[in-house]
Amino acid sequence: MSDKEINILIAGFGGQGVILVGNVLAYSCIDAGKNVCAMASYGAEVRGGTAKALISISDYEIDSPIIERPNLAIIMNAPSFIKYIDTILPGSPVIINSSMIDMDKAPKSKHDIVKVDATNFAIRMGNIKVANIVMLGAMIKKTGILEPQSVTNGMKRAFYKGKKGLYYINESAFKAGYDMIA
Amino acid sequence: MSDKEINILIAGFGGQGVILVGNVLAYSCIDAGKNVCAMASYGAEVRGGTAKALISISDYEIDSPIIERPNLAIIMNAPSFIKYIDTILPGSPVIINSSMIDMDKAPKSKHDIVKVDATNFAIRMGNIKVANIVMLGAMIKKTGILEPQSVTNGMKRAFYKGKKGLYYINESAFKAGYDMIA
Amino acid sequence: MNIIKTQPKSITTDSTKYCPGCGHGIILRLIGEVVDELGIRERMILTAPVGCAVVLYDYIFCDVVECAHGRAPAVGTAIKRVHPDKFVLIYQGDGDLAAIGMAEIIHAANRGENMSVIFVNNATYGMTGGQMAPTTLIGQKTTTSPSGRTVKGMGKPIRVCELLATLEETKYLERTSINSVRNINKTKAAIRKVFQNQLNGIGFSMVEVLSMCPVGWKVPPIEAVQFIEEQMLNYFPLGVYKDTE
Amino acid sequence: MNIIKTQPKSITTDSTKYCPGCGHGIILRLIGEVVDELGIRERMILTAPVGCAVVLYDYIFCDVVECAHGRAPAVGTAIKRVHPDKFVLIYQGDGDLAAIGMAEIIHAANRGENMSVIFVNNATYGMTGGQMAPTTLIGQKTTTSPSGRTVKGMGKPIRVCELLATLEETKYLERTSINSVRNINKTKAAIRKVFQNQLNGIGFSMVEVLSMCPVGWKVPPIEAVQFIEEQMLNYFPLGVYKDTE
Amino acid sequence: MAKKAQVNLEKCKGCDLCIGVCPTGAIHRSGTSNKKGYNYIEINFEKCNGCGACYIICPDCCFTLIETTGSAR
Amino acid sequence: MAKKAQVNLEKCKGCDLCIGVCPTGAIHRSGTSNKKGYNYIEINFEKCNGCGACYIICPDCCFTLIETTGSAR
Amino acid sequence: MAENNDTGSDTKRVLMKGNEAVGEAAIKAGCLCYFAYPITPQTETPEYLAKRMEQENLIFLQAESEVAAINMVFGASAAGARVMTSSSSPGISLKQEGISYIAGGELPCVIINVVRGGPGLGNIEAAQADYFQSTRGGGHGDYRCIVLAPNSVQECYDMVMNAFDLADFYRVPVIIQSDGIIGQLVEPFDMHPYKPMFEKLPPKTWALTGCAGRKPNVVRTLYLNPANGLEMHNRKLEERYKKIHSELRWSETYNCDDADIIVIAYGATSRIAKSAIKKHNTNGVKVGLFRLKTLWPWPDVELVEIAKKNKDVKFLVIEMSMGQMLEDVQLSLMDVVPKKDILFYGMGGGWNPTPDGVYEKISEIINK
Amino acid sequence: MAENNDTGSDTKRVLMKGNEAVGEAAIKAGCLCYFAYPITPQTETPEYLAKRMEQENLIFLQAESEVAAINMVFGASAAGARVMTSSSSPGISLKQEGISYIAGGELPCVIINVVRGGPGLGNIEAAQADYFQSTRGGGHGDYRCIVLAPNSVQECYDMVMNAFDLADFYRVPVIIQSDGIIGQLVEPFDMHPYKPMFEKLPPKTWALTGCAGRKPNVVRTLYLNPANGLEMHNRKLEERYKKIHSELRWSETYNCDDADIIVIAYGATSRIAKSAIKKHNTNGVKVGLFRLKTLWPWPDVELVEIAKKNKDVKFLVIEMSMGQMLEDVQLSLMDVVPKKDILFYGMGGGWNPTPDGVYEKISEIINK
Ligand SMILES: Cc1ncc(C[n+]2csc(CCOP(=O)(O)OP(=O)(O)O)c2C)c(N)n1
Ligand SMILES: Cc1ncc(C[n+]2csc(CCOP(=O)(O)OP(=O)(O)O)c2C)c(N)n1
Ligand code: SF4
Ligand code: SF4
Ligand code: SF4
Ligand code: SF4
Repeated sequence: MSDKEINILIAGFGGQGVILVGNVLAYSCIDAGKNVCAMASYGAEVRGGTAKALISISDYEIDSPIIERPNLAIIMNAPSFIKYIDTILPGSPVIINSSMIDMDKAPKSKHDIVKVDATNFAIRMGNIKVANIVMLGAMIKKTGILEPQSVTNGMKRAFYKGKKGLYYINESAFKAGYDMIA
Repeated sequence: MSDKEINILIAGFGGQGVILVGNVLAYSCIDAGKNVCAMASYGAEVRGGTAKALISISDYEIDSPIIERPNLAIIMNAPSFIKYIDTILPGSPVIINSSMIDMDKAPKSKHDIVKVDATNFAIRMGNIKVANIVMLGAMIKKTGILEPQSVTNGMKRAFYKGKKGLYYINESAFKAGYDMIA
Repeated sequence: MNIIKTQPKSITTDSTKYCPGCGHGIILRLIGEVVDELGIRERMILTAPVGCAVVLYDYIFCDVVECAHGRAPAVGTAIKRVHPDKFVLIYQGDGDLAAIGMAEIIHAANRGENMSVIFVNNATYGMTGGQMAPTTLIGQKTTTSPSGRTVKGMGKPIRVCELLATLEETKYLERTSINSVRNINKTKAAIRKVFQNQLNGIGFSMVEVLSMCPVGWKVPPIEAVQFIEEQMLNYFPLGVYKDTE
Repeated sequence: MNIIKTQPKSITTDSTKYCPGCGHGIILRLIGEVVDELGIRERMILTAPVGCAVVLYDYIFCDVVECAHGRAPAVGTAIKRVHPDKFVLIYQGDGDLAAIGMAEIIHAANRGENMSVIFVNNATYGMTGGQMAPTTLIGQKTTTSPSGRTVKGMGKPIRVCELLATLEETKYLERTSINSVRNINKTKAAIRKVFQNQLNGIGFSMVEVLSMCPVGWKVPPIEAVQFIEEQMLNYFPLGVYKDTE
Repeated sequence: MAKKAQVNLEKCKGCDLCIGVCPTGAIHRSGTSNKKGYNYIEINFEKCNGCGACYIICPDCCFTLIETTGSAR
Repeated sequence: MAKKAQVNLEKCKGCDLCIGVCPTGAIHRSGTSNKKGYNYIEINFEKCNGCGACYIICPDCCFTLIETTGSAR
Repeated sequence: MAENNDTGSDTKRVLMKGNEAVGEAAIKAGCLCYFAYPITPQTETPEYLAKRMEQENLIFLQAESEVAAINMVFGASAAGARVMTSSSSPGISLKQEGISYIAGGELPCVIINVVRGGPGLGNIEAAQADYFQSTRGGGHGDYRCIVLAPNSVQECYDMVMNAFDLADFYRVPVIIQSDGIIGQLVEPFDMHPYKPMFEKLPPKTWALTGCAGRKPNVVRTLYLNPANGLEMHNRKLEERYKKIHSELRWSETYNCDDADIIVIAYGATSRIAKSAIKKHNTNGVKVGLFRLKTLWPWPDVELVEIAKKNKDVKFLVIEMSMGQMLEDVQLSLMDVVPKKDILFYGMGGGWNPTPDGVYEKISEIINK
Repeated sequence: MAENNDTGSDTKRVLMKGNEAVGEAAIKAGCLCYFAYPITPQTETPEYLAKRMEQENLIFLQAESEVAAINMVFGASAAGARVMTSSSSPGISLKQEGISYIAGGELPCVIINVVRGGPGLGNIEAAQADYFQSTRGGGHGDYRCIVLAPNSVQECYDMVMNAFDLADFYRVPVIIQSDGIIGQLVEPFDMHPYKPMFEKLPPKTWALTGCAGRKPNVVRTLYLNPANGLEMHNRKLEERYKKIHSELRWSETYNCDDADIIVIAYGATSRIAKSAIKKHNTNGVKVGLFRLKTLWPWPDVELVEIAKKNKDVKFLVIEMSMGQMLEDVQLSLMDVVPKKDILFYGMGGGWNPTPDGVYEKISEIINK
């Protein structure tokens, strides 16, 4: 998938770290020397609803920051799945958090669905908040859009901004997610 | 002077009733069926300086409310004389309040100067404030631009707005001014 | 099975867009209860502020006008003068009332407009994501006072009841809180009083409610309740600041 | 022949544009005297308000900025922060400070900006020709309260010292008058105090001066002085409202 | 006739304020999330004494207080 | 050496405030107007005791207080 | 649609300032509330209304600021009342947020701007430099106000009445763009009773009156869902503006037939120009006047018609500004008249052209 | 004059939101004071600066309102400091009086408008409907602000630096017209040290610093004498605006040579358009892009040049508004391109065109 523009949707509810994943990806792209451009659905002036981030990655100049049809997605909860699945290009890989999305009940779709039991795994890791990075690990392995090393480098920069200590548990989460995919 | 537009300047310092004379003239024109348009230099947002009113009277439609060169004037005090005399068309009648303007000291001019000892006369009448109407009386007699009856009718309407009782002393002042001119 | 207490009729049964644990939700229910009890829903005109309560029209079934930020007291003044027989409720947050809208609330209060004001003091700007409000406590960290509010440069939190109490035409001013069941009950009584005053033609009446904004404060709801108890109540004493009846 | 007392050096010897008997002229001289005595003319930055004092730069020989109506406290705040070592004087009328500029003065006061404020309360809008001000007395006739101000609908006159006194960061607040020689002398002392406070880094200090506007009030100057004595002093008691030193 | 509280679990946003005020400890987290993704609460019907504290504090009006004869929920 | 007040009659706007405060009645209207058209005041030099009240109240800073030996104005 | 300035039977010929006539017209037109803050040169309007509204038991309130005043207008209009405010340039700038809200909320109201010199405090003389602000929306977002420009005391009176009707009919704010000359002018005029422009105005079913017997009404400007919310709302407004443009363009011509030069002006300058034009006409020079009565919508169709009729005509735009309406003239005449034939004569900042100045300018053009 | 976006040696490639880059650029450019009031979608700027200015010991103050904020800007600028404020549409409307004062007082400052949907509260999505307000003066009087329109995080950073220089050089307010997309965009960019645009800026001899050793300075906007006061002042400003127009017009072209259709856009829409254009180019269709970097002064000369080169070219103006910049395009192309060849594709109120939408629109034009 790496010769054309990769347009990634990341969605979940507020608190699931959707925007953080976007930032990690963006930093990873800097590390990898790729162009990147990210847009979060920003702090609505009225609360509630789902959170989403859109990231474009390319070897070429990125023009439109507006992504109409993502060709890759990470989806963290059921409402987001219902809301966004139809916007994703058919056939694209969609990594879903199977801890919170019951695919039996979910609407049928023509995508390459990859289930990751991320939230449950994160709870077992001792921090429910790293579910997002578990998902990220799985996505990277599945698609190979970036070298894992670039992503861990990106994570270092992303967590440097906040609390540095958080890096380690997230690194483990990333590896775990990465290893979940065959 | 009655076939073309008459453009009258009335000037003095605040409190000398300059604007009132303008209003009386305007009401008189309604009575006389003439067109009229008056502009006062309005309550400056900063105090001080001279007050002035400009009145156009015509049998035809009055277009520009801006009068560049008055062809008739009533001037109530010395600073106004100095300030405005050069704006008045040469040869025009200029009625001056000789109680407050010493023509010996005043700049020479090419106008038809008519001296009226208005303020002193008004003081003698018991109300310094009617000096303006004394001047008006003199101006009407001098120029004949309006019938005296129209002016007294105009005064009735002008004073009706404020205190009605004031009409009588002003009527006397008007007549006195009228009679001062041969 | 009898229902003893449930959602007041005047308010929506749908979910609000308020965050989990937000005080606006509690106040909304209290308004609903009082409106039901007084039977004024159909006479009521509500001014919604700019702030998290902006979409109050989705939550309360009455005529609502959404006002520019801080201007609800001016908007309400006009509405009340056009319809003196109607019940006008002014609802404002602390950014709305005490920052940008300071002149409007003071002048509406000073004119003694016969209106009821509910002033929700949550010590922050909730809707825009937790910036410093005029009522933010000293030391309180917000996104625009990242090291905590300091007296120097930012001043002390403004005590609105105390400020308005100096104006003679304010008729009833009370500060309450919703950090406990007992305080919520008192808040309801204050809201009732403030509504009743308008109905009785008493004049300008306001209740200031200390309220939780867990998301703006960046703490879990339970800690938000504790923050009111442990921090806010010291600086913002509860009680009736004015009652001229 | 020795000159004992004459025009202060810091102010113009030309005529001002103030009307005959206007209080602004007296206050101008007092400022000039205090500025001369403290020797601060060259350190001083003055904010001129929109109002009759708008052209203060023609009267006082110091750096002056002419501010939008009501915003002098915001303008002054910025100037003082840029130049904390300079002396910043805020000069405002009652329309300027207590109507349109209410939010700005309250917030500057609440932040405790280290500035000196001279608030000229002449109970009317002088410059625009005598409309009702927030400080217009009950019963006082103005061009926009032609039958006299009424409590109902227009509210009571706002007492600014009392209002600002509730804010903790105000350090000195005094109300004086210039209706008599004695009161003028007290006003001068208050101005001095308010200036000195800034120089000492004490913080926000204000003197409210009850002042004549004979033209706005439509009375001769002598009656204007009596109006202060007989009407204004009752409602606006003179004295120090706050002194935290 | 006993007073009891019922909760609308779909409205619950999992803020836990009710847990904090319940005098009998009748409220606890369900451990699962509702459609909106919130970790909603559950009431232990037996423990509930119908005091109404939860109703009063709930910001989302999730509770209904009922009078009941049986023990049916 | 006596203290006396002098007035700048061209600056005087004739507001009469000084007349009101002069303890010795030394000030009166001149009855004529200055260049600006104001009815300015005059001081009776003999009556003046130099107290300075006029200086203090004058809104237009028309007064100068002097110390003089002679009676010259 | 023609403005209604019929002279009825209960008509009196009276003398008033433009600013006062504005006040009287509002009362006659059923204006229930007036909210404003003093500012020269418009203060005669609040002063006049303070007296008259007390007599008539109407709602007069001097607001604490222009910001409060415009938000009171917002409130009163939302409550279903006819409401007016007035101010002058700096005060109108302060009202921009409020005007944007009123336009967004589809609320009718009348706003008077007695324009003075700017920028900043400027001065208090007449100016026309708020043209862009009034016609392009000085506030944020895509919205328009109807802008009427009287040039006499009579029109101050008539147009205010029309303004209330137009506001209610189209549910838009209507601005009366007056200026320091027109507002201060004292002229006799026919004070006739209120004559509505429309047989029937749409009932204000949206007004806030308490929801007894009906569903709650909501007055709002927030449309959270961008695509089918605000976008739709803006398209609806756009449709309305197009409708207004097609129905309401007021202008007046004087001696335009055969004219070699046509002066384009509005308000005070249109009268100053007319004096100069008449003088030229006396000398046999063919000069005409195209006078705008609506500044928005702009009478482009009318102007184009004239431009097409008069071959090789030159246009002279006169403004008390450095050239703002000029752009509307150019936009209107695009493809019809070359840019070089559209000339400009303007004065910046509270100073007015004189009849002689305009006369000279016209002579210059002729002699070139 | 070319904008300075040189990449120096102390340059780091960093990731930031547009709104944050604005803040960092201000600090690098020597901005001493920042005054603002929170509003979405610009709040990241005050939040970023609250932290950074504390670190750098600079002056950060959250004002009580937008009105206070702009008047603080006025004060700080009068005191000689580099100063900035930021807001979004409704807040910018509230600042209009203040902006008019700043322009009238000839004070330099930088104003950021992260435009959102309007009118009224509208919504918080990106929009471009404040174009008229920024370019025509939403405040009263004849004045102009320089308006720069970044379309990337890099440009947010570069243009803010340029803005401070331009403001000081010309003594005018400079507006950065951003929008909800550009402000919220996260992109890597080169964070280079401040590189001044001018070798030397005029010293601020007019600033208020206390008059020790010199005559008092006065910062004012009131000019009472209309004729030789305000009129002269306005003529002086007009001269300056002409000078700016002649020296500063920034634009950029993409594939305009030979193009049959040229899209005209700025900010976020210019990037959206570029995506669509590239797709058309791939299919061999000759479409180009004319991208504005300054909205005022408008690069009319540049556009006319292109229009003259490309025979029979059609122009397509794309805006997140119902058509505001469209007027500047028409004004620029008057006498050069017929009106019918200037087409428009716009979205009102906080909603953006998509690359596919633009692509379609272009196809439509081709197929007609
Ligand atoms: C003129 C204007 N300025 C700023 C904003 C942005 N804004 C929206 S809500 C808000 C403050 C909300 O705080 P508060 O009033 O305390 O209410 P809360 O959200 O905390 O309930 C602000 C500044 C706006 N919409 N309009
Ligand atoms: C925004 C704005 N609104 C209104 C005005 C008009 N105006 C000028 S001075 C003034 C009030 C003056 O009253 P005050 O502040 O009491 O000062 P005074 O003239 O009495 O000394 C007003 C309303 C203005 N210039 N700007
Ligand atoms: S941000 Fe704060 S005030 Fe707003 S809904 Fe959330 S908790 Fe409530
Ligand atoms: S109007 Fe009043 S305040 Fe203004 S100068 Fe005259 S007397 Fe003084
Ligand atoms: S208080 Fe309400 S919303 Fe919060 S956890 Fe309990 S039931 Fe749920
Ligand atoms: S100094 Fe005293 S005594 Fe002399 S004139 Fe003045 S007030 Fe009168």
